[in-house]
Amino acid sequence: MKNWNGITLAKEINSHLEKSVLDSNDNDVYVDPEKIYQVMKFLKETSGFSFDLLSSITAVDYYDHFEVVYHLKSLITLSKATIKAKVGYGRQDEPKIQSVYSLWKGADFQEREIYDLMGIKFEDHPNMKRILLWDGFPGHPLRKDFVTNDQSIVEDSKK
Amino acid sequence: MLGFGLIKGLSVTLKNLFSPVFTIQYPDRRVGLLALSKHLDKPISKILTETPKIFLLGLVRMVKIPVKIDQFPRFRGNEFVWYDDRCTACASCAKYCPLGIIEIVTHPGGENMQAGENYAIDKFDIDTGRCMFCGLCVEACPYDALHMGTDFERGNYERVNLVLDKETLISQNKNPSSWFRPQFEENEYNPWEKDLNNPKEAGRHEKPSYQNIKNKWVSKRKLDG
Amino acid sequence: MSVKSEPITINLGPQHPSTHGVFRMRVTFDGETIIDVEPIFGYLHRGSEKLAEERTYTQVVTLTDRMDYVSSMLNNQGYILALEELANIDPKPRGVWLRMIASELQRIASHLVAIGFLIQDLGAWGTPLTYSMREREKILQMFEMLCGARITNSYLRPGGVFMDAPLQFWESLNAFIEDFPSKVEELENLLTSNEIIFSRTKGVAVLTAEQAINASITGPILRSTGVDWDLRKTDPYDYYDQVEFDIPTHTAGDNYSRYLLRVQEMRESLRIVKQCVEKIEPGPVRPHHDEVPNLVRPPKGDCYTAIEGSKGELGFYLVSDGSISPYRWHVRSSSLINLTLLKDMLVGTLFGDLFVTFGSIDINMGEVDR
Amino acid sequence: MFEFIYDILQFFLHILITDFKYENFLLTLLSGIIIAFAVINAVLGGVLALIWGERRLLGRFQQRSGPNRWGPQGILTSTADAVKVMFKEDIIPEEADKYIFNLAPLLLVVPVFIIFSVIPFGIGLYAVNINVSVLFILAVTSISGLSIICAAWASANRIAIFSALRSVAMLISYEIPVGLSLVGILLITESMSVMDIVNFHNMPFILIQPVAAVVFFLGSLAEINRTPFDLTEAESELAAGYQNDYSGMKWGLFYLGEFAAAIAAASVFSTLFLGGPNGPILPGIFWLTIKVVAVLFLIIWIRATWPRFRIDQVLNLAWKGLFELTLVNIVVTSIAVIIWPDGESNRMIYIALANWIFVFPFLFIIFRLLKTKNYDDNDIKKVTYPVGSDKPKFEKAGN
Repeated sequence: MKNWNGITLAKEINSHLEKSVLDSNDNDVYVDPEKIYQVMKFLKETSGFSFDLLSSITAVDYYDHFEVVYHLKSLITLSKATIKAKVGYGRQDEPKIQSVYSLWKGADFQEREIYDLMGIKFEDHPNMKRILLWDGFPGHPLRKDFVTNDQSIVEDSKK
Repeated sequence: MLGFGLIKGLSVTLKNLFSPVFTIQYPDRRVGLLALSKHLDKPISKILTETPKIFLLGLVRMVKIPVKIDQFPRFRGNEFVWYDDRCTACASCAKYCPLGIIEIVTHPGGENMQAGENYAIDKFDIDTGRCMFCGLCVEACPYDALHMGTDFERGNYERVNLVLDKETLISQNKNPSSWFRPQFEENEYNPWEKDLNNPKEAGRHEKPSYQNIKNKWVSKRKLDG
Repeated sequence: MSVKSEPITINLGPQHPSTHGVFRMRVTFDGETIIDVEPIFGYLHRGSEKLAEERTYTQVVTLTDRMDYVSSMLNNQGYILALEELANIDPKPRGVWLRMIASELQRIASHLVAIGFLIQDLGAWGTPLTYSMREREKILQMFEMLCGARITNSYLRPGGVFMDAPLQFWESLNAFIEDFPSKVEELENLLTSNEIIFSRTKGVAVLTAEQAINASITGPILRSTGVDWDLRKTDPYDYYDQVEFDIPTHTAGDNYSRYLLRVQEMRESLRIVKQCVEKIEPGPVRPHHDEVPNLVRPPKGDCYTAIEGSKGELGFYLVSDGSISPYRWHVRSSSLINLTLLKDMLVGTLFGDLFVTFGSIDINMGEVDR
Repeated sequence: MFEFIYDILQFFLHILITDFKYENFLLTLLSGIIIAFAVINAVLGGVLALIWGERRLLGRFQQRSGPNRWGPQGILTSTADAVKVMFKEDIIPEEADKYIFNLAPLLLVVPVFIIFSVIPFGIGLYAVNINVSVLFILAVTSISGLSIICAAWASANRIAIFSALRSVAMLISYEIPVGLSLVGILLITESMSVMDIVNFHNMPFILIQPVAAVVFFLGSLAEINRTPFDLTEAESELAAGYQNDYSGMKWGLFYLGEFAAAIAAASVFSTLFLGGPNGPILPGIFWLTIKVVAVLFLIIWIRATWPRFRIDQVLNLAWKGLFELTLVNIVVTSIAVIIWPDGESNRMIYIALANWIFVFPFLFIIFRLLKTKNYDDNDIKKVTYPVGSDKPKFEKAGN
């Protein structure tokens, strides 16, 4: 199972979709969040990449910005790659990114879980609501600034 | 063909009908007279003469005999075995416990000097009510003072009694399990059969010399990164 | 004239005899046929990913074996591989062989649970379930010899296993290797050619390969649709490239092939255990404290490793900022993602097939909700 | 049996007063009560023994020992269950329709006990002798479907309604094959009374009418909701179906009714097909118990091994499978009866041979049609998805 070198992959993507790759190092590629859908569509459909298995989507909270990480696997070319997108700078606006549900149905539950725990909204996802916690849960627990003291959760959810 | 698969299934269950019972009766087993006489190693006639009531019960296979299940030396039981003379109250077990349920209160006093610093322990509580018995505290103890226990019948009615304080830890009978103590297993120590030949030296690692402690914990730790 | 029938919505709630844990389905029926299924879960969410951020790397091992409590050794192995790659620790050979024996035994135990409860949902009054539990009991006793606990066995440490196997373990392992094939044979006689199981599970809830891959379903379900994809073969970790075994695949993609596939996988796992026992040689089981201290400090960076869990691809994404506890720890739970196609599989089938299909997907609520 | 008790009572009455206007009425009433009391207690004893026997036998099938705590070898388990159930709280759901809710358990238990009034326990040891007792048995067994509907509808619980609709569909569709399978026997014995069927011939009817026995056995399994037809309280889906909202002694009655129905079905099968109480040495009552226990062992054995059918397969089997088998059986038996009328010497053997030759193969032909395509092994290894067929771009372009 060969691992795509981030830089070569970035060059390939850039040659097809200009200015979609912001930065890349040797094992992952940072993609511009607005163009995430086109990049993923390109990676899934073209013959040399054909990443047909979306292994996992995760999100990491780096205080000043969030990072959505896509791990892709290709059964046909036996190769894997990691694509990252930086979202929600400065924490004022609600972090938003395009959903890849229409490309891979497997993204459905994982994107809902990221929205539930991390608070990143995925646009035009069929039912974008919480998956693990109950609907009245205040805030998103996996964020670094989420303070957990049991009483506050109970009272807030009663409000 | 319909029917033959089903009949083959029936034959499997029939074969299992006549094979011995796999389950173990716990806490006690009901036996007839033969097993009873083997258990009490008295001939049946003596049982009849001495205790006719048990003899009658034995006829109807209603006599109860306690059952001992073969446990394994590394079994992590629901209690802890603590050698207070070896404990230097360095609290690395309290720090290393994922749930933080070991509470240690000490004051610097010279009474029981041990290898290493001389803290006197006022309070050493392990709240086994909330403990998940993962054994990381036993792994972190540098002086082999804390061991996992092997007892598991420890139910009781209040949560408070589940907290093992210092006195109970010292007074309870100690048969430590050989979890993370390879030196126990070298001399085939089994907590249920052989009791500790020399409780003082039970599970004693090679004695850490002062120099050994100094360069192990102070100088060699990579403080970078 | 068509009889006007009103759909019924039934709440097959978190407390139900055959939802293998706290899983809830709001199902609407039209008579006996299912129109719509809405899975609801989160009842067992313990927030282990948030907990991991305040624990050291070795303490997270105790978190992993409470995630998929039916195959905890495989979780440990997945996490420890991710940690070793992140902190570039090279494990000791004997530790790796022991780790492989333990995880293959755990795969057999997990498949036994899956098959036992699948047939229990078909209604054979627990006899096949008791036979498979009887076999699983022997494996759990071997784990108790190894690491003192039957299910929550945090047996692995970065660099190998925490303690060598006692002599007693090797005797019972050899006894298990001898008599397990005959027990699988007995289970197959009871179930595989059973006509009622044929008629109940064949051709029910069929999945095609494209559908499964698009929904990133992995594990026995993917292999039952004809895709020859097993991470132990395509992306070998540990010493899986030094043992030879083959991957059973079917093409029917229905409940029956998923069941049959798990039975054949048990035999393959036993083959692997046999080869591991031959290839293991004495040696240290774990790097010394000085090379790999209890408080591992991996360098800054992130890594994602995925192993072939008993239910599918079990991935661990570890981000470290150089401190002693992980900055972010995400688990790619194979059970959660295998549920994406539950609705497409079930719509159109009858009430009787609901729990059979659910059982054949074989999910574990601890891993779904984390 | 009835006259015997009637004379004893008359003897005792005459000691007190010689003539008494309502003597005949009083004596019939008293002896009827005594016989009914005896039969019901025999059946209840049988039910308790069956509950204990089934749980231990199921345990032994699964290599575990089954209940053994109360009394030696757990004999008092079922009595302990009965006492516990009597003192359990009796909950009636809020929107339940109270009267039908209370009526339902009785509706299930009473018909089962009525069946035993017709079954001969020995030569001349029977409660009642009706000349149309076979018809009587068929009529009584059909009431249990009504009770399941009442229970489910009264307890206003959706899952119970599911199980009730399933059970009605199954019971109705299985009454016809069960009824028709007995036509073969009636053709041979030309009488509907169980007494004549039992002492008609020393060869048991299972040898003469093999297919009718199989159809009757499967049908009665469906009537008493036993595996492989236990769809009403399918634990995995409906979790005790119509009994969900019953607790305390009402549930106890359902539980008792279910096991009593098993004994009833086993005893009807053994009287009709296994020749009931007649056997070489032992008295009649022993032979009947041995046969009933054998049939019960077979029922429990099946319960421990076979999974359950789905509702559409159950109805398929009834209408497309068993129904045709009974028709074929009737045609063959009627022809055989005409060819060898009453006077023949070994008439039964000829009829038996005719049945074995013509009807038995139909059993496999029709069941073969029902079965789905067999699992052909050749498509196991066919791999449909081209894994690893292509090379990633960076290797292909050679850079």
